[in-house]
Amino acid sequence: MKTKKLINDPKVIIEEMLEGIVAAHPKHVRQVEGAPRAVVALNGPRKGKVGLVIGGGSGHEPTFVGFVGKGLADACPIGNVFASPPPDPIYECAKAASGGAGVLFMYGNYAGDVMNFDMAAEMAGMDEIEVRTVLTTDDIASAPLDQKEKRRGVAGNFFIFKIAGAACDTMKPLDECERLARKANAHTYTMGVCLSPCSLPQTQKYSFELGPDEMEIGMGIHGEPGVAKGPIQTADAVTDAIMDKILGEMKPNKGDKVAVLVNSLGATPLMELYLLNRRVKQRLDQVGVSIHQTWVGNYCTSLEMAGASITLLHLDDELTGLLDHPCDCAMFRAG
Amino acid sequence: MKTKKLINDPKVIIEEMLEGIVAAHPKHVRQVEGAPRAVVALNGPRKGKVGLVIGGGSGHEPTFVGFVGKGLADACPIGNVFASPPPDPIYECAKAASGGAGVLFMYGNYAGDVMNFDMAAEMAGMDEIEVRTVLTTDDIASAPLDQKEKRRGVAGNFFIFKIAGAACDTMKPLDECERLARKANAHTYTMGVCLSPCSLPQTQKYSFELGPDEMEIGMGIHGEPGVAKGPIQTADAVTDAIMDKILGEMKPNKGDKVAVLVNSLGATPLMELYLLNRRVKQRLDQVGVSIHQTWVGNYCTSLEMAGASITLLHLDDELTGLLDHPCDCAMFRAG
Amino acid sequence: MTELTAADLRTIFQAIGDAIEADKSRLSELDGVIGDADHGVTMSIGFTAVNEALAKLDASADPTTVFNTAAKSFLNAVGASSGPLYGTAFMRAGAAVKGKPTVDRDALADCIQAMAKGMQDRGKAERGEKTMMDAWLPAADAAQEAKARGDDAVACLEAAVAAAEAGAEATKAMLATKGRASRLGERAIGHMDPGAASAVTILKAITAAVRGL
Amino acid sequence: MTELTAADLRTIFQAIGDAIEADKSRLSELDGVIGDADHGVTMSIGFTAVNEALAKLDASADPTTVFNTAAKSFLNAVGASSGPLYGTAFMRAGAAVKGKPTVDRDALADCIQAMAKGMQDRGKAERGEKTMMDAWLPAADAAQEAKARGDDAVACLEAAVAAAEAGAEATKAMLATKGRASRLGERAIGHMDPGAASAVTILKAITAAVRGL
Ligand SMILES: Nc1ncnc2c1ncn2[C@@H]1O[C@H](COP(=O)(O)OP(=O)(O)O)[C@@H](O)[C@H]1O
Ligand SMILES: Nc1ncnc2c1ncn2[C@@H]1O[C@H](COP(=O)(O)OP(=O)(O)O)[C@@H](O)[C@H]1O
Ligand SMILES: [Mg+2]
Ligand SMILES: [Mg+2]
Ligand SMILES: [Mg+2]
Ligand SMILES: [Mg+2]
Repeated sequence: MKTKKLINDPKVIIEEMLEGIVAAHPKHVRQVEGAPRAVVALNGPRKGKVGLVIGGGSGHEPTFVGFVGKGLADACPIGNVFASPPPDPIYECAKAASGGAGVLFMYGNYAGDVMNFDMAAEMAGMDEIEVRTVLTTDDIASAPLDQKEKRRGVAGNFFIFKIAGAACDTMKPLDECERLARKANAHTYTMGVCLSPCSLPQTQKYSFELGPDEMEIGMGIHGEPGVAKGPIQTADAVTDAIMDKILGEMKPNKGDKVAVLVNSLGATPLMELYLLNRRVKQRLDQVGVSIHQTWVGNYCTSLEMAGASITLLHLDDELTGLLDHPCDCAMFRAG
Repeated sequence: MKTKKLINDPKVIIEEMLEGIVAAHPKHVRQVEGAPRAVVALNGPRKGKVGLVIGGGSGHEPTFVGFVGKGLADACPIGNVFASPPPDPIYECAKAASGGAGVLFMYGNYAGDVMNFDMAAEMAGMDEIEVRTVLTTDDIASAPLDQKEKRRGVAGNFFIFKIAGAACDTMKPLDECERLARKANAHTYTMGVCLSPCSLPQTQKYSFELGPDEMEIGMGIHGEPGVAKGPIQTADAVTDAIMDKILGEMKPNKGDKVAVLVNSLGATPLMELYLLNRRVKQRLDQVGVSIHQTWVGNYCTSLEMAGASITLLHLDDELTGLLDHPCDCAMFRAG
Repeated sequence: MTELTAADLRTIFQAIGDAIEADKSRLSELDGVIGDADHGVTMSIGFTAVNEALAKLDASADPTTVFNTAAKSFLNAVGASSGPLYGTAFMRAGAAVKGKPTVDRDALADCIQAMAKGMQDRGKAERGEKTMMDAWLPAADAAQEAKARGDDAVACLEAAVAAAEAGAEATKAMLATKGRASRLGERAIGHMDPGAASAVTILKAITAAVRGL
Repeated sequence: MTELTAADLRTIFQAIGDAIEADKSRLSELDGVIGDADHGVTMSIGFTAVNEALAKLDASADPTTVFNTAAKSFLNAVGASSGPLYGTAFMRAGAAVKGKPTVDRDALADCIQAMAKGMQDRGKAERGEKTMMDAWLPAADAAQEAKARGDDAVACLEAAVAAAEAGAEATKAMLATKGRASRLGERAIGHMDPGAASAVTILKAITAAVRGL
């Protein structure tokens, strides 16, 4: 049985999606002439500003391309579904984002992305564009704490990119932008669960199997298996399991502040997300942690996967200021 | 087989959802003391302003409650899943929204909503609050043109409420607000398709059946059957079918302007919505109609239903000004 | 049974609640075919609220108070289409027995008629529009006819049930012109209206309860 | 076959493309179990692009140009993990036959070794990490050994295929430490690495094509 999708020829799905994106957001983004897979902010890049290039595979919309715009990312190379973009569009993005003050590459920590972005960084280096790379590794379910550098980047990207984008937009030098991006990543904790699988436009088959009463805990955002399969639990139990793990690592003090992201992996509706958020708030109240701001919705998806993730950003004054910095992107606005 | 949901006890799902909403958006909304099913904008209602009350069943989030905030709706009574709210919370909303200049009730044209809102309007009338009612009827698939008043209100609510909210926020008198709300409704055209059904938290069973290769054309946003079942078509063919119908009724002139909403019914991801939007733009280009602004995403959902709708708002200068008026709501911002 | 006390009315509401609970999947499924699949859920929420409210009611409450309490609690728990319809129905039943300490045979038939009339005033549906009126209106008429014939309370109710059943059955053949199904055109044909189906369930539950008193 | 011309190389790439096309569902399914279910899709996109680019190439293009064209078109069509790995592999194969008008038996074995070496330089994976290296490294060694033994081209390739098959089979028992599957721990055990599986498909296609020349 084929999964149901509103698509045309899957061979050109990314090109068609980009056409639709530019048609919808012509005041925010454009495609680089001759390099349609490189999407650039109309009001982003400028002289003396560190350029921020974020990117990765398609299928996670609004991540990554939706976060291109003034105050957040300057450019975004577009990969195939769940596949890192190749070096060429990344390199085009580096050039488009460069304002002479260096360029920051930020993306989730996946083998394919690392190889392609590194090749592009080498190409940019030959043009005398100084590139620094910060990998996002917020998925605390994807490797133990002592192997933090092996973790995947997932929905927490949203906070980490937002902070880095604000650092760049406020004209901080490259060293400082890199430091803040790394700090944001170190302060961001995500974990998710999956209830039912997604399918690729090219296969129209479910990417993996889950039993009728099963959920997958610690699911990756590409359908990679998580930590374990188990029976479906209540919203509260799921939230508790995630919050236990996050708070256990974050170790907040009473009076600390966080930002919260309750994210749908695609098919899980807002009603369920708000149930999770209710319990997140209760748990934070219990430990005396206050919430600076909360986002709830589809921020980092896996096509039509059902499930959700919870992200906490452990704030201090520096990060709070940057989080509050306004941005105006194709699919997201703040401040 | 039970459908999979991240929920607790379905008996209290609305109460828990509201707790999660207020926890997430404490700067935008609050619940009326003693009437938790009445949600009010913190910065909305004020003296001399016509109050806007929108509402309906739950399960369509961000419609309705997400559109409560400065510049849009002042208050929103919350119904059970797919069920009109009862008169009491509607009446509480009318009181909370009232600034002495009258109150506008706006909601989708469904038998249940009409009965409950009418009962509440009578109650408000006894308090000397003048209530006017404007039903939304944008679903052009739900009745023929000559029975326009029988049509359902669906995703086009978003545009209609937005215009009405701007009219109220700019302190227009009740007559004028009502006129503009009716005009917005008359200028709004929606049609949708459904690929797979939703399920209620209380039943956890699919609400209706669709064959493995079937889609439902003209689907209602509560799982009500549409115009016809048929084999799944490509994104372009679906868009063409919808655009043919919309343009056939709207009859735009060359040079006219529209606003576009490409809406997911829940599970359909942004990638697919942007494919639809691509074709919408092509079709509008062909007839020389320009796009003032486009929204793409989850605006009026049916829990986890897969499918999408397309809405066009036929603009003139008056409507454009109101559409551009800023608003800052729990789940939506503009301007 | 000779006369129904307020306590008997509570027993009857409990019996309705139990019957709806047992029938709710079927009712939601019927609604799924031509509506939004929640009718069983809604009726269950409604009668659960009714019985919770009645349980809190003072033992001395009279029949009118029982009906009014049922009306308010049903309406406020439910909303939807059913809320105003049954809310109004129970309110009118309460008015029909106003001042009476018990409900006798005649009053019972009049209650049913008042309910049907209240629903019709509220929803403005005529017979033949494929709604719960297609069960309630014939049921009310049948109860009145039985009353005029001199039948006892149970026989009046049995007549009402039979008429409601026939009415509900007849909705299968109808096009809908009120409610959600009204946009379906020909596609509604062949399917029973869920509101008419639940009307039968309610009337049957009342009959069985009265028979057992 | 004595020496492979540039035209022969194109035939071989076509054969690889056909084989991947036939195998792509299985490859995506293997990737679904321990990765993101796109490996077949990705390889298919890659070789389709390669063969489209080669079709546009001047008839006089030499083997290095064929390999370089394949490298660039694969990489740019694909990205992902496979893009840089196979892109680098083909680039190194091109370098290995630089200046040669044809590819002889020795050069063929050296090409395979250069490819494996290029992949390893790019991906930094060692044997035993449950990646395509577990097929390509043994295959390259086996081809070299066969060459040293004096085997002909087809026999060299057959040795490479046998080694790759054994290597791919061995990935089932491995924990993954590189790539998406590296976060799976014990759960990856029992499943073949999709990249190792596609390596076997590619080597088999090359062998069959060369045999048929
Ligand atoms: N105007 C009306 N008059 C009488 N009954 C109606 C009317 N509109 C709808 N109904 C009844 O309501 C039933 C549906 O009730 P329910 O599912 O609880 O509400 P909703 O339609 O709001 O989901 C229909 O089957 C029909 O019998
Ligand atoms: N560092 C690496 N070195 C060699 N091969 C690798 C490496 N990382 C991943 N792979 C291979 O890539 C395969 C997956 O490729 P593919 O599915 O096309 O890319 P992606 O992982 O980006 O989805 C894995 O099965 C593995 O064999
Ligand atoms: Mg991939
Ligand atoms: Mg309903
Ligand atoms: Mg219903
Ligand atoms: Mg893969």
